[in-house]
Amino acid sequence: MIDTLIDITLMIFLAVTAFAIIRIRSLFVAIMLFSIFSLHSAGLFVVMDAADVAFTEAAVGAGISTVLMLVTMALTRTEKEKWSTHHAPLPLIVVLITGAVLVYGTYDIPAFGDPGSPAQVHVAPRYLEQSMGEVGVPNIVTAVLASYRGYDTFGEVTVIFTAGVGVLLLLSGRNNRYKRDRDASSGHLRGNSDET
Amino acid sequence: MIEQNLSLLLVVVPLLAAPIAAMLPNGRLPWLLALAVSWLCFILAAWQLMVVIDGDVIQYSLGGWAPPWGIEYRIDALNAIVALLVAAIAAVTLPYALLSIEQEINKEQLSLFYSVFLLCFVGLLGITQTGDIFNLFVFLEISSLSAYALIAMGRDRRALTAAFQYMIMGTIGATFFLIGVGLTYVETGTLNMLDLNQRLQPILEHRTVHTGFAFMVVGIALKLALFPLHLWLPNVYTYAPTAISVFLAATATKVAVYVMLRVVFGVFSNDFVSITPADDLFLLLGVIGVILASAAAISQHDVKRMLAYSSVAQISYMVLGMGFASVYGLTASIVHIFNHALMKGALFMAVGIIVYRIGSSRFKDMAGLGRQMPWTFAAIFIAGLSLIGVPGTAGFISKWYLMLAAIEQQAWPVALAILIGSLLAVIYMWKLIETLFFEKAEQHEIGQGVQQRSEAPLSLLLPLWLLVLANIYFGIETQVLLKATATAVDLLGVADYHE
Amino acid sequence: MIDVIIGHYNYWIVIVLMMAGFYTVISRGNLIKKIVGLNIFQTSVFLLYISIGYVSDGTAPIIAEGFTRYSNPLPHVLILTAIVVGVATTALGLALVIRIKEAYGTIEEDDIHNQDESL
Amino acid sequence: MKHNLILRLIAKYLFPIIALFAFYVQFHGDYGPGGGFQAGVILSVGFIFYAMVFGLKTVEQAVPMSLLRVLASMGVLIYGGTGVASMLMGGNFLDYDLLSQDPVSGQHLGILLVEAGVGITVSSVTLMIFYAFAGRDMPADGEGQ
Repeated sequence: MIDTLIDITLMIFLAVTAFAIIRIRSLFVAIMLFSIFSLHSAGLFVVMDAADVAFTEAAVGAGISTVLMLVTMALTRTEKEKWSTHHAPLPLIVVLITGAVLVYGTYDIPAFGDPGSPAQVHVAPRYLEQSMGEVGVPNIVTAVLASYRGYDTFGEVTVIFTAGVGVLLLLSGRNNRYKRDRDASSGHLRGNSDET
Repeated sequence: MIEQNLSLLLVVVPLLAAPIAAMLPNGRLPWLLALAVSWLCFILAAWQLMVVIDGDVIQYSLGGWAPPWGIEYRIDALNAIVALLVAAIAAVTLPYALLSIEQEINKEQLSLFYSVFLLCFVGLLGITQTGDIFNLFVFLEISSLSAYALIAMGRDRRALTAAFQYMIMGTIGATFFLIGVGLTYVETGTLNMLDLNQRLQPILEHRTVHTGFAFMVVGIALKLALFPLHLWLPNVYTYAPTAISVFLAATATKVAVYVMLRVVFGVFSNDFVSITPADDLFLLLGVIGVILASAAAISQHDVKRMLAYSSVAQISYMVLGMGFASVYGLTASIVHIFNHALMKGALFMAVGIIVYRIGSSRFKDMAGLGRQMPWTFAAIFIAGLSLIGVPGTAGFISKWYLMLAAIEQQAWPVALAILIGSLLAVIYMWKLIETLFFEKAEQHEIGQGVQQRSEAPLSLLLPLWLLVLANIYFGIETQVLLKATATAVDLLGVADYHE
Repeated sequence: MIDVIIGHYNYWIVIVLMMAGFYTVISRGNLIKKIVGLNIFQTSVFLLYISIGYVSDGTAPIIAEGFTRYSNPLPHVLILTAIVVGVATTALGLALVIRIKEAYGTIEEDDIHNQDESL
Repeated sequence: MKHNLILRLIAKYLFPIIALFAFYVQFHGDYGPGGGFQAGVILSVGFIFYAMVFGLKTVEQAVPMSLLRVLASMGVLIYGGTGVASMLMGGNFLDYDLLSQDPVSGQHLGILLVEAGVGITVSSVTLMIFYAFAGRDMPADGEGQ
């Protein structure tokens, strides 16, 4: 019962934060709210018995992502987002339809926390019952992550590596390579400022 | 040992080469490594296709864990065709890339660039090889992330906004796909595609399954630029570095079409398609896409952009084939995946050669250029014929099967749309031919920059002509491809069409 | 009725969160705000997965004496991977934002569009 | 922040503690929550914190970008190498059973190795990205004229 209460409270916090992010114009506040959102969802992961995920979400969402966003905000010297004057109805329609389809999709979904749902009785039981004998690691998440689905984790390391090399590729070029557009928007190109 | 691990080596060799490339000094060494790896992969992929062409299936359990507990690679003729295609295009793009990339990318970034290129290649191969739906997502993201970085390296600053737009739409697509995977997982408890297929059959009526299907399909549709979700594509193909345009145009969307085929017919099933409006929707969007995108291609002022819109139209043909959900239809889709890669690869390469020489891809800058660059011009002409679907070229084969599928189901509006699409293709290709050959060069238009109106170096022409000749070869010698396709369609479990 | 609500409220709120993030991505013109929205969207999808793996009266899937019922470890593993993919995308996206600012002097979609139109 | 004595003092003594915690998370991942990824993030956060207080240059001298590039690559290669090793021993890719006489100790060894690969790549890439972002000084609007 107490779990359910914490669960609902956190969920409501999350919803409030998410809507505040839509409304708020200050980028700094939006980023900090995202950090809070991430931390709250980490709390929710703990309530739902996903300790590893909570740990990671707190470190990544509330940590690394937030820092990167703040650095970018500082570098781009943008504090407020421009409020566009026209409010196109299309995004709202798309979102409402998508949401409606999702709600429709929950009709046949097994109840929250049901131990007899297909996800709980197929594939997963083997990890819970046999991994101690087969892998010998008490933290089953580690066993699945590094062994049963070790190849996914190899892909994950590759994703991180891709991001690192990609960011380096994007941000290591110091030369101004936009020669042809220079006249169109002089002053904003770093090549110009390098010369002065 | 190589044969036993064949399908895996195809992915792991370039994957291990990517970090090595990042550590190499700048210069031609990273390129040489990428080239060697791509040719090795080409050989491995060809070998793989030989093994499965008669209907055998290669099964490989990663980590030694039996599926569905572990991840498996499951290669049948369909995977093998697409993997061979990706490897082949990489193998011809890389020789071409040497000069064009040296012109477009800073010298001190070359080793990073080829490392990211290899990662993109790995991602695409990983998608085609895997038999696990979540593993597919992981490799999809490897290919996407590396593609965003590569596209942003274009010389025009609009390459940055194109990459950003693609990143937003691509990530939304991937997230939708993830939602779809989650919803099917909650109903089945498994992530293995074959296992999913079996466990989904009794619950095809479930609304959660329908929603999961919808989300997966929309997610993939964003990746394959299905009309009207194609908005990112024209900018990406126009502003990316030439070699990247060639590579992505010929592989990325084709791999996405493969994923669509695999998910719709391999994970769900033909039975599922027939009880949902999915097939009709594919036909509808395909017809609209063919006509509108072809029409849009005609009105472009930039050749790369025109080819990009043409790609949207050609992808719509593949979607049409899926919409028929028949043996002919799927044959057309798969054959067109292959053929379109050949023709679009050739066309983007040819335009890239022109850009290499005159530094622009706008129509007005290349007037009369065909006379000074006869080999490039001839290549555009032949690849253009293939794009239109003239008999004797590869493009004809896929159009032929698509027509057969339409006639078989007496879908006359679709047949008409295919004809109109070809007609529009004649118009926009003629526009290019006319500019290149019949218009006079306006001397005053030619300003500064790399102005050498003469034939390009051999290292650019050779890969181009390799693809052009492939267009002719696969237009005449159709046996191998059609045999592989027949096996693939058979394994997808689509029966002959019955009224 | 009450059973349906207790069995589904979690999913419904998660759907609301997802759509809030999705809306931020597609309706906002500021590029950093778009990335914030993308992160909200993805984090909510992670919540969906973890909800799927939750077993009532269970405990975290770390084998210990005295526990017999554990939550499903598989969604946890998938989401660990997805979180990493998410932060990788964010880093790359933000790097693009910095480059766009350098090239255009703005990170508002409308202004960028206007500048390219005037070329 | 460079002149704030308290911050400097805290940063100086906090760094080894953060590093120690990172190694704990790295190697205790078999028994409790954690593993290579979390450990890598924590370790890099230690460096980032240090860089924020003492300046990017100080950290860059100790851990230069070129070293990070090699480390990031090595992490992937360690992971892949573990897979290739099991392949050379006649098993499938990443089949740790064959890495040792006894399957379970083989699994332990394999997990240790791949988690080390993950940790190395994650910490170096995170730091690499931070360098790339923080080292990018941007001209103010209109400054270029």
